[in-house]
Amino acid sequence: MAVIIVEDQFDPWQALQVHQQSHLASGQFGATATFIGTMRDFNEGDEVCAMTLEHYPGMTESQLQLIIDDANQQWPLQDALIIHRVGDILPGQPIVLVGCWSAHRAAAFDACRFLMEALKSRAPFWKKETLSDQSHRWVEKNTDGYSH
Amino acid sequence: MAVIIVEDQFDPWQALQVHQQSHLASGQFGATATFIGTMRDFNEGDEVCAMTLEHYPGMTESQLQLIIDDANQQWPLQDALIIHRVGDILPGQPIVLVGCWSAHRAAAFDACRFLMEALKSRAPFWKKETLSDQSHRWVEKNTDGYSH
Amino acid sequence: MTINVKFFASMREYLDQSEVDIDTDGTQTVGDVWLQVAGDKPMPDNTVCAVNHTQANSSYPVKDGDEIAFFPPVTGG
Amino acid sequence: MTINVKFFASMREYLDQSEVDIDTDGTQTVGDVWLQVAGDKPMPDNTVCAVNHTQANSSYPVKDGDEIAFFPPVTGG
Repeated sequence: MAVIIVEDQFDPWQALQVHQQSHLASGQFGATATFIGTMRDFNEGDEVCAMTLEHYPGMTESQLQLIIDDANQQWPLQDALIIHRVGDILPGQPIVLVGCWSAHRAAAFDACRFLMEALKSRAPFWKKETLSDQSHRWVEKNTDGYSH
Repeated sequence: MAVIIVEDQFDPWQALQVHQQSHLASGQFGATATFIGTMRDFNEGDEVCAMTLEHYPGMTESQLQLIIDDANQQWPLQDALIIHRVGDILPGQPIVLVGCWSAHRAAAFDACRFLMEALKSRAPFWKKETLSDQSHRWVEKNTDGYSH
Repeated sequence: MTINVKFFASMREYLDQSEVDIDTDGTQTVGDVWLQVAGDKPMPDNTVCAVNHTQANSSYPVKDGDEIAFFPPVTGG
Repeated sequence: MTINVKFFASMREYLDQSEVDIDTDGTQTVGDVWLQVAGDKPMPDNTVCAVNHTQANSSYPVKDGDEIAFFPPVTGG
């Protein structure tokens, strides 16, 4: 189980490949569910040029670890990986990655979604957007990802 | 939207990276949900050494396309990718990959899971396992991935 | 009329054939096709039938040039 | 006693400071800490408070050496 906060751009597919190769035993896991959140160039009807992601060093890591512990109590996971970007970020760049490995798909799917929703409601990260007129605004709240 | 049946081993992370780079416009998608099914070396309490995956050329592709059409009617997807292996396969090798790209995470998560469950109930693929004593057995049915 | 009939997975082994073209002037439904190709071997309970790549039940009518398939429940993914 | 107080995101801009150590012999709760650092600026409705990296409400007691944080609702992911 790993929690990684990164300041530089990361390649989510490469990170998954490397993590799986170094942490998972071949033949043991049958199901891998992943989610990747990527910065869009539009939000709330406005063009967004850039974003700054702030976090609370120390608390962010411990909250993410607690979230993984919660998932482990609910599902039989073989591994979980959370990577979250901080600092200045541009449209098209990945913000967050969640990956879950399990023997069966229901656990992998459910745990991946749980981790993502828990992260968005409990982990201290904040987004500040730069709009096309160079004005800034804080994103005020996250939506509930289970509703439609 | 792409449906690919492959006879040779594939790297799911590289396939996702290549597909995303060639099919998705940077900054347009915010959410990517993926599922990868990998062959385990155990099933139903027995050690499994190898597997042969059979399909119905023609019908398999058209069923997978119909499943993607169904998902498109239910969720605003920007893209979807299904890759499924056929032929002889060994433990640790990927069997199936489903990827969904959308603006928001609820659609990506829900569509990815729908595609996977629909594939497992509607797409004509069959698995024959080789056990450690070199005997063979057909897998008789898939479980429901929404139940726990 | 001529109909192409295919068998997959355990069904292919059960009938010991993978594909056959049958001439079926008296054949009207998918169930009739089964009787003609399987003889006295009963159709297993959970057999899936497909007509031209679309799932169909035993009473589905067949016509010249159709591709009929019989196979067990799917187990991919 | 000494308490370390941190402010994040829009809260940092609202109070125009990111971190302060306060000497707080009469301070008993998280709410008291706010009054001491924010003066007459009211605490915004949806402010989140944390004591030593764990979320806590305004009536939570504080002690020497605690790290108290105030921030808006989280928006990561």
